[in-house]
Amino acid sequence: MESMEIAEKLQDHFPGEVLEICDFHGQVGVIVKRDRIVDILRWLRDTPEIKMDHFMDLCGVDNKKRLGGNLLRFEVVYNLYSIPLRHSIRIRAQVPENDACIDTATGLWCGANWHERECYDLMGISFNGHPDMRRVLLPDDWVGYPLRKEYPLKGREEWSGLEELKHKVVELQEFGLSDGTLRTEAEQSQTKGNEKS
Amino acid sequence: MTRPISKTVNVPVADGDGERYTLKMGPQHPATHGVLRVDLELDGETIIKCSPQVGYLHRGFDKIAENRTYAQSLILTDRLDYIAAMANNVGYCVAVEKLLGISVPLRAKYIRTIVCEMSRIASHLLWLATHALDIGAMTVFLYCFREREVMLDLFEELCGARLTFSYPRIGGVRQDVTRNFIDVLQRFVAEFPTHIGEYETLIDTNRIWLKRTVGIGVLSAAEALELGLTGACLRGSGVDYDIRKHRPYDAYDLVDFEVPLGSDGDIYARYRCRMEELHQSARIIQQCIDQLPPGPIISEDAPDLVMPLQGQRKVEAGSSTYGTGLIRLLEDKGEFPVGDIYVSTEVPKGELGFYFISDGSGRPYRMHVRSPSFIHISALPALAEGSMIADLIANIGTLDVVLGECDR
Amino acid sequence: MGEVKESGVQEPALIEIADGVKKIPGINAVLGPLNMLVNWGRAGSIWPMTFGLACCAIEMMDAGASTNDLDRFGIIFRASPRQADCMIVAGTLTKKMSPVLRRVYDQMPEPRYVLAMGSCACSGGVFNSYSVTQGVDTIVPVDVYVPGCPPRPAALMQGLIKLQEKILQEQYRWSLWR
Amino acid sequence: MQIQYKPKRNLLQTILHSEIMQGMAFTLKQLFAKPITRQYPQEKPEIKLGFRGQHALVRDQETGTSKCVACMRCVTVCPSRCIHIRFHEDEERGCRVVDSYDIEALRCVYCGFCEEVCPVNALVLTEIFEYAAYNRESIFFDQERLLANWDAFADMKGSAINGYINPFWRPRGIPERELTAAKRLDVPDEWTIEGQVVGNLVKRDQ
Repeated sequence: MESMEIAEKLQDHFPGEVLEICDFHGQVGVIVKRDRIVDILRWLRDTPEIKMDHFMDLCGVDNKKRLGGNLLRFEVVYNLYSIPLRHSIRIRAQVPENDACIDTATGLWCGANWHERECYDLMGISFNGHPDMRRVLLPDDWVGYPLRKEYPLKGREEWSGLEELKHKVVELQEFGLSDGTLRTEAEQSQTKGNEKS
Repeated sequence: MTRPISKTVNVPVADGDGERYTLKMGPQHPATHGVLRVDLELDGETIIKCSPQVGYLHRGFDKIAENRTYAQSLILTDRLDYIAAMANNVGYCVAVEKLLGISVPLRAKYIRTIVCEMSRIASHLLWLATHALDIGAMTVFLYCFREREVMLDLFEELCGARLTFSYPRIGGVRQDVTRNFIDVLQRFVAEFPTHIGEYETLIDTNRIWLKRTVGIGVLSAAEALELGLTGACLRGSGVDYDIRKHRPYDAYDLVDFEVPLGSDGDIYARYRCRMEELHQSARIIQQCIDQLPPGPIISEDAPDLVMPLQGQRKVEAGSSTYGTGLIRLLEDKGEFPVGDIYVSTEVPKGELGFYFISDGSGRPYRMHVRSPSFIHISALPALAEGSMIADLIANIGTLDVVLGECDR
Repeated sequence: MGEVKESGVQEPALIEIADGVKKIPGINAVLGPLNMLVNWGRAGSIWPMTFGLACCAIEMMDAGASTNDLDRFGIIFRASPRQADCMIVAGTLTKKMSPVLRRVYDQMPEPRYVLAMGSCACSGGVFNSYSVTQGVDTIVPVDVYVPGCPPRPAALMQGLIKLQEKILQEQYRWSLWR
Repeated sequence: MQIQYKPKRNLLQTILHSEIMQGMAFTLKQLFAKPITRQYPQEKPEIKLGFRGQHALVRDQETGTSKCVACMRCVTVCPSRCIHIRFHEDEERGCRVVDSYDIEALRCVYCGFCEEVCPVNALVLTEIFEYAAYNRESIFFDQERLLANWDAFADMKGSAINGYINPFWRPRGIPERELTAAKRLDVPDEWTIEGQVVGNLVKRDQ
């Protein structure tokens, strides 16, 4: 089935949920509200003539710099594919800034687990009902969500774990328990500043 | 179809107290293939709970790519899956070409297919070497690296680097193949099945190997699909999903090959799948060499490598302008499209997908990588829980994970 | 050159060769060959700790495999820090990994050497981002820098040969503390 | 395609350990094979043309200094942002003069983009790879170091340096009209569009 057809069926089935259908280079994205996202995904997975059984990808997007139209601050993008029927569709669920959360899809595909954790880790969108909502890539005590647009490339402040480590390293040097010399802060700052972004 | 994330394990309490303890394996551990940490809860030798901890190689890939042009981000993909960097490069280029609407010349498509399959051979050889080494067959390691070195030397001749190639370009490839390259590759492909036979002599029917792989780490087709596995891990369970067949890119629809499928879904089936893939790769390369057409290697409308600096769009020196074919200035290209696209390719590990959002500037607004290893590691609990701790190493090996790709 | 006292008799005395390190003149005749022996032993059996992190680890494996064979130099990879005396940091060191690196380094017995392999380990490389430590030398002292991204196995070997040269030139690094 | 398994071993094979014996026999055979180990410090590995190693600025035979015209392309394209150029405009001659040209080689990722975009073939990644050092400063290249690197490379190559063309200066298979004047060099026939290697089947059809 063509992706457009699926999108139209989806619109017929969930009339209040689908906000917009966009087509780009033959790939169809359906912008939906977040409230019934699990129902939508379940319908896509279980309807026999659609049968989206392969959960390809999930990622969070920060729409800060391209707001307007139907777009809210965040969006969660689901890419689904049907292995027996060979068609795909993209669902883009809109998530508002003041309440950045959405229902989890782990009940449908347990492979979505880490995708969602990554989205929480880097984008700060939490998933209701997720069994293990922790950071996955960054340390647990990291501050901030790096993939948000306001987060600078080099980070705002140093991670507390590294600060602690550097203190420890300096202490060890004072006791003479570590030979050789480390690069000092002044030398480090010399090589900084070549990143202009 | 839905199943809980962790299997329920009925562990007989062996010794009276049934005391459980936790073991944290890694991140600096030779058998975890990089910087993977696995927190294990054990009852004796049995794994009750296994939770992989990743992120020790998280380099901020997505964020860096947002600050670079499309052409510059190419070098980052080398460092995703560094064992098969060429396949990653090609995957990235295919995705950007789809986004920008660029068509690739036929010759470039064939060359890319050749290098993709070469990198599949290199990757599978490294996988076999380390997997066998982990399980205890040391000699296979030495023979695999012998053949892998031939591949790396060929890559060096082609593009001047052994591991991080940056060889494909958006809209083609960087440079043409040479006669010597084709000759050596032809010889290699001709004798490669013999070498595969040698590895099989060493381990295929070896009783230790069989004991440690047959019936270990079993996943049914439905389970593997629901966990989101791709590549040989999924095909070992019998699901016929190969992007080269489903959504052909480059020259894969012009060559003839078969997708090996297992049925048992255990480590041995995945091992056999990968070994068969080596045969198929050699076959694809042979066909590509035979069919290699003449013609240009980079598309006319390929984007520039350099974004023009403000106020110096054209620099004159003597009579020549510096607008060259490889380095077209952006003004010739016109606007970048606005939209989003998800393109995936079949890399040796599985499905590597790139999701781009373009907002019309020369840089990706958002780039997300769907890396197979990330998903495969998340499936480790399903494989390992309830099994013995010694099988954990085999289970990690069979997933063929690369942490650079997992953590990005 | 001992201190010349008023009586004019030159007495053997300790001379300072470095800050806080004194030695008896003439002892070189005994200690010199011993020093050379110790250095020779150390340089001939560098047992590196495999700290493979990313891409460079693959080239490091390649250096240890059949085509390049690091065993020829007496270099045998050890997986345990307690048995190693050189750490090859191969790959990108992230902030999450840094405490682990330091802990492993602290576990290694003296004398210990660090070889930073590749751009990422030397200075962070292209990954100038929020989560990457900009060079291992901010965490541990580095003896040899091997540039390249990743360096060829032969470049790593050259780095190790440089390290051997460095070890051979060391003076009296074999007291109780050193 | 379903994968094929080897037949299960029978009782005799189990008793005789035939599969292990086969493996042993193969390993024993390798004892008499030609060794493949490259004896590194004694024999240097064969470096292919165009290997991306140490950086150098090509020394111009006529002026004795670098060819760089400070077009800043390499600075712009460098993904790791490790090239730093300072220049000033020479009003009389109407061109740019390079004041300093620094490469922070420890940050470089050796992608070769800079060579490729250089319109005058001023910058090159040489085939030298052995330059490990004890400190960071010696792997920070300024203009003098870069020119000295070229001299070292020229010494290494001997007389071959005169006709030296790096494939990144003039990538194989790129039509000449797409290159700048300085990049239109004489190359072997198989590097040109006309001399391309084509497949056997295609050749037969022609």
